[in-house]
Amino acid sequence: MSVLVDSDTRVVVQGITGGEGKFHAEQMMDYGTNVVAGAVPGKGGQEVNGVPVYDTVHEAAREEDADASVVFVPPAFAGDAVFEALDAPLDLVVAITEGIPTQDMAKVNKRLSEVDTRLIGPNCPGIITPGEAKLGILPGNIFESGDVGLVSRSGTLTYQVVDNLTSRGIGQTTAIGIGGDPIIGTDFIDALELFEADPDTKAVVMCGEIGGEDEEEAARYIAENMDTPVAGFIAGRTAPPGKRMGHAGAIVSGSGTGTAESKINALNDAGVPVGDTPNEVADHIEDFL
Amino acid sequence: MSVLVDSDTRVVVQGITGGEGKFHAEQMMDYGTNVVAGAVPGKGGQEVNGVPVYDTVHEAAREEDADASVVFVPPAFAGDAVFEALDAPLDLVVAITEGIPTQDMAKVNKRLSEVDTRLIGPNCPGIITPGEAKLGILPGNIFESGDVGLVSRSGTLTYQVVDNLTSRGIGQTTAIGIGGDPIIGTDFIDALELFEADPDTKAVVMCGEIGGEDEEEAARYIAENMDTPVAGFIAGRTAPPGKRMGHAGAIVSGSGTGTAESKINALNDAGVPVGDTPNEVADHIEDFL
Amino acid sequence: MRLHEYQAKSVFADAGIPTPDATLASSVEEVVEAAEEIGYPVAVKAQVHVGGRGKAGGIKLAESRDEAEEAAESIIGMDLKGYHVDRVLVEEAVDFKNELYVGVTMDRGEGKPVAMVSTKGGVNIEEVAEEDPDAIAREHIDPAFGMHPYQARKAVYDAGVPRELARDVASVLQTMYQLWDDRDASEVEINPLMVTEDDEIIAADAVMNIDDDALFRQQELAEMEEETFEDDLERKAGEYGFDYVRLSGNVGIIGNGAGLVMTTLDLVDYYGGEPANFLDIGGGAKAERVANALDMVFSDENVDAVVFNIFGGITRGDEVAKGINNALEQFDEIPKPVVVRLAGTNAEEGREILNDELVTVEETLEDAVQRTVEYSEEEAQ
Amino acid sequence: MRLHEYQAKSVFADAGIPTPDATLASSVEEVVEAAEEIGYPVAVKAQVHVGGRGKAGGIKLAESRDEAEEAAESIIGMDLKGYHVDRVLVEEAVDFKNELYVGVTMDRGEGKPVAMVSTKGGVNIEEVAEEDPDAIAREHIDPAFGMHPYQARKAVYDAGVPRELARDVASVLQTMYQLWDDRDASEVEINPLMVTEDDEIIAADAVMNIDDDALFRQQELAEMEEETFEDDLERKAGEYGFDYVRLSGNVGIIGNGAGLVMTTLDLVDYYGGEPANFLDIGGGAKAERVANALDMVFSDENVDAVVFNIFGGITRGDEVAKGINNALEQFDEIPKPVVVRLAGTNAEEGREILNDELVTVEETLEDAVQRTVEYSEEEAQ
Repeated sequence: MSVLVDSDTRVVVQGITGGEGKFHAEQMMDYGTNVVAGAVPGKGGQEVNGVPVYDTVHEAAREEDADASVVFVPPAFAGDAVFEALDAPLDLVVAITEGIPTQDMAKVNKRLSEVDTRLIGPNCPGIITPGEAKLGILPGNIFESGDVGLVSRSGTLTYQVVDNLTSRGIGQTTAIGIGGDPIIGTDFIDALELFEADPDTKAVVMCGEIGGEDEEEAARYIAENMDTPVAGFIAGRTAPPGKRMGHAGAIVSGSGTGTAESKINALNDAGVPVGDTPNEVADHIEDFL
Repeated sequence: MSVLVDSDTRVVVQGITGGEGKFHAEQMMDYGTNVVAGAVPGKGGQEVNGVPVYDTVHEAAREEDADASVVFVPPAFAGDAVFEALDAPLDLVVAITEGIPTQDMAKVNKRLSEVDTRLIGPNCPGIITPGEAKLGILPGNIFESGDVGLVSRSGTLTYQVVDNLTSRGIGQTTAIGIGGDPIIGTDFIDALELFEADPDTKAVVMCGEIGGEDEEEAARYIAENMDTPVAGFIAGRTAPPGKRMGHAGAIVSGSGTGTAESKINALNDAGVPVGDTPNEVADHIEDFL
Repeated sequence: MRLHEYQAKSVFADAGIPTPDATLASSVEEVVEAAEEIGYPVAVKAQVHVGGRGKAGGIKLAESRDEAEEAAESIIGMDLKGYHVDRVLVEEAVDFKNELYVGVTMDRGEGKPVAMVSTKGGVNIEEVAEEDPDAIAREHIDPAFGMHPYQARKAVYDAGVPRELARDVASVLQTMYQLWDDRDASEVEINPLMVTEDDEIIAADAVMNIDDDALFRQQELAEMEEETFEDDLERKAGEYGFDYVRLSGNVGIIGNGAGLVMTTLDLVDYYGGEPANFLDIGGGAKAERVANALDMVFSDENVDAVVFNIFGGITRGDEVAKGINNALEQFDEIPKPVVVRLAGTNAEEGREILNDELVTVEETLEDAVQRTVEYSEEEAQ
Repeated sequence: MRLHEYQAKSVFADAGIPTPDATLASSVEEVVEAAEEIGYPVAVKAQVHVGGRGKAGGIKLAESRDEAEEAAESIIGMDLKGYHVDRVLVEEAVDFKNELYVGVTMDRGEGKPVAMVSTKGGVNIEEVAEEDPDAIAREHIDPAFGMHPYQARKAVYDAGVPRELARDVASVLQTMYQLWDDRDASEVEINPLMVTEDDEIIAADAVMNIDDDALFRQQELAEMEEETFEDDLERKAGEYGFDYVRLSGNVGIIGNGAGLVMTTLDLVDYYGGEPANFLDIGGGAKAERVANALDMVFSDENVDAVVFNIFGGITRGDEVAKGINNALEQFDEIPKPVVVRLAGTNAEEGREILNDELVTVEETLEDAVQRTVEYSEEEAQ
């Protein structure tokens, strides 16, 4: 089993006629994802990889009975694209785009509180249920179907950890890249809640990083609500305060909030072992299974 | 019994230091309304009629445990005053102010969908539960406690109808002036729902007027949901299309929507007798009781 | 407040919406001069607040200097549905292959603005709405967020606007919403939005109505208001601060509160009379307002009798009675019979004060209206 | 992007927020001239992006021409926490009885902006937040509606701002939110907002940070960016379009993806090395980007060894390998040892291509980092 996506998920690719959109639509389809439509204003009536393109997400959703979308739209227009998907409405929107202005995301965040749609991202690699479907840019070949749920703020770090798992024969139920921006849709707690409710997920990896207090809050959530064991990893132990480490959200503020130390302590206090290396995370998961 | 307000309702008067606010605060208190505070920015610490004034509604609500407010704030600032009361949050806000820009009210309307607070008005005479409390500018002396609920888009027309009732010895549970603007908080259906749920309300008077389609929708609601008998009155039978008859909301559009005829027909179809004169409305109510 | 076509077009043009070349003119000479400058064909369009100007002869096409002169002569100075035409807009006549409709208005039922697009432009959109509602794409706007760009696109695609025009029409719609929002409009509309052979779009007409209640913060637009075009009595009402609507009958009606005044009108009709006006003096009226109200209805030549119906809430009956006495005592002879009905706060005191040599006093609304209708019938004879 | 104080003040002043008389100066003569013009006392303030300028000697008060000269001489050209001071703001020194704090920033946890007011201005607000959190009034803003006027008032009253100042401070806060919103700011702050003896308020300092991701639509502000003030290597990273942070160690680090690069840094530290930098080449990197990245770390004199850690998702291992080979083949001698670790998409193909005369190839992240740390220790000796 899995959370959020599987081979039945009917996916619209927003921005399917762009370079990235086209490439990844093909990759997703190759992986088995049920891509049913593209949506690009002004390109309605075209086809990309045999998939029909519509001018609006509403039309794509209506005509193709889609329930999810993946957003590959340039940052200046991506906030609007997410609004369009939320209002279509779809059940799930995965925003890959990096560099959406924060104030655009604050407005999206407000709308999210008004609708039932779930947003993953932005600035994220997407979500994958190995062997069923991937919505995003994750390299399908490193994943394997199995018992471990994974949630991460980072893209390639996720691949690293997954590689450490898969190479030991530990597969995944679903892996969710929640993204590295300060304001995101699905957060750790949302993802952990899904995994806790999924009977097939026997253990969870949570990859955090410096910045914000989401990991601390997740730790509290785990302590209070989770039976499924969780192992953690926190990137950015050596990051100096005030410097943004790539991700817009990965910054230790001047006042000292958002440090790796605070997050690791919180997780440890919640009974979550935190690996010093990605490989150690796999050790902990192996112990759980 | 009554709906929405009674002698326990703890009322803040917004704009209590202005001419109208001060006058009506006194009138309300004379009637027995439990006015516990005033709120006027910059006037905190003063007293009006022995009532303490606070700079913000939040403070007034917190310090005096208020649950309702009446807004006597000039139209340019009244939208903001309503937002303040909604966010305090209070349970009930009664906006008397006439002439609030429609776009301000559209924004208020949006916020109303997000909160549990009930707004009555704007551009309304307020609400009264005879013998208990009045929030607004209605002349208390014409009302009498009794069995009839009343809801009306108009002020003085309400008094006319009440006078016709009271002079026959027919008293009222609660009378609600919902206001004459195109965008209002509590509408006919909201008020009818309250009266239907109130065991002491044995009959209801609904005074509508030209403009919009609220009366038609109310008629459908009555037909489908109400056991309590309703008698109606519709003002503006002789109004020509395209002319605003005083109230911002009282206008028959060029396309012919909002006519008195359409409303009267809808009410008749729903089994609601509509009086040709206010006195005939009282006749119908007398028949019900 | 309704802007004239030429005013609305200038607001739209300043916001970047394409509009035809045009010049405002108020004499035949000016029209010809403008037409020569713009080049033929031109349209000569009466600038009055009247719907259906074209059918009523207020819009004429001119292919030549002679025709321009002719058009100007027939339109300037004409009476268009009761409005005197002082000025015309002389405008480049645009060759078009298609006419669209775009507009933004307030949807009362939803309590939010709605943007509308249709490929059936150039005709009365309300007729389209009735006969073929699906021909109009509607998009409701959340007023807190404003119009998302995708909503403009969606409305345009839903309406079936050809794909090659979609971007431009969506951009016009977005601009119109922005104007609607920034300028406190109650309605903005371009009908028709013409599509030329070259797939250019251009606003051939323009409607912009501003929320009167918001004029205090729309100074620039408020200054565009042109009193000269209004009915004299309605202008006077504006000066006095009354809600006033002129009607065609002979029974003058004064009251406090819109609903009660409307009801009084309805009762006049019910008892066989014909209302001459709607006049709401509002709440808490003092003596001066009462006198002004009487002045208003007395100034209306059509009025044969007046009913003065006050239900006191904030308004005190004795104050009103004093005001009526004072106002009427200044006349050697009361110009038209006045029937007064006072109820509510201090009504009895008021009735006692009223000088019944000057006015007829009645206790109930029904009696007051009936008596006034009788007077009006007597006077009319 | 962070605006300099003088830039932020000019933006604030244009929006109507009172700021002191001030002139930008870049020489001692200009400082003296400005000071004479403004009148003593003046403050001479270094214009560099450094917190705690005052304590570090970057702000000096001058009561006379001599003192102004002295201040200018000591500040202009000084090194302030690593930044060279080219310019100073010469500013009227305001007499004050009180210092307030006002600011707007993004509350990540809530995902919405928060306005803050405190009567404890003039000190580091983060210290106030820790020691006396109740001294800061916070008001969250719904970004769809923007700041309601009542929210500005509420924040001001909640903070305990004296009633006679409340209206002015609320107005400044409202303006600051508007700027925050209109200009895509991530932070706006006035600390201190001085209160004079006459109860006038004036912005004695000004902070305005703009969201880099929104600079594309903030052209006017983007043009204020002054490259000259930045670290040379960080400027180069900007030109190359890398996410780059310079650190104090000697192990150069290149990787793809922020989380993975951070993890590589952490592992360098874990194995006893010291990271020299954070360098994320991003997704889908092609040969040129790889060469640019190597150029970056080779240009850093502190770097003794380099680890190149790529986990291919979009990025293909063979592309990266080719890029590394090409870049290194141009050197007669490789300037510093490079350890490469490739994983993910086409990693095996990549490893096969890599020229192991130029680089050391490792299969696992742990091995690659350990090897690099060893090299760095050897080289450092």
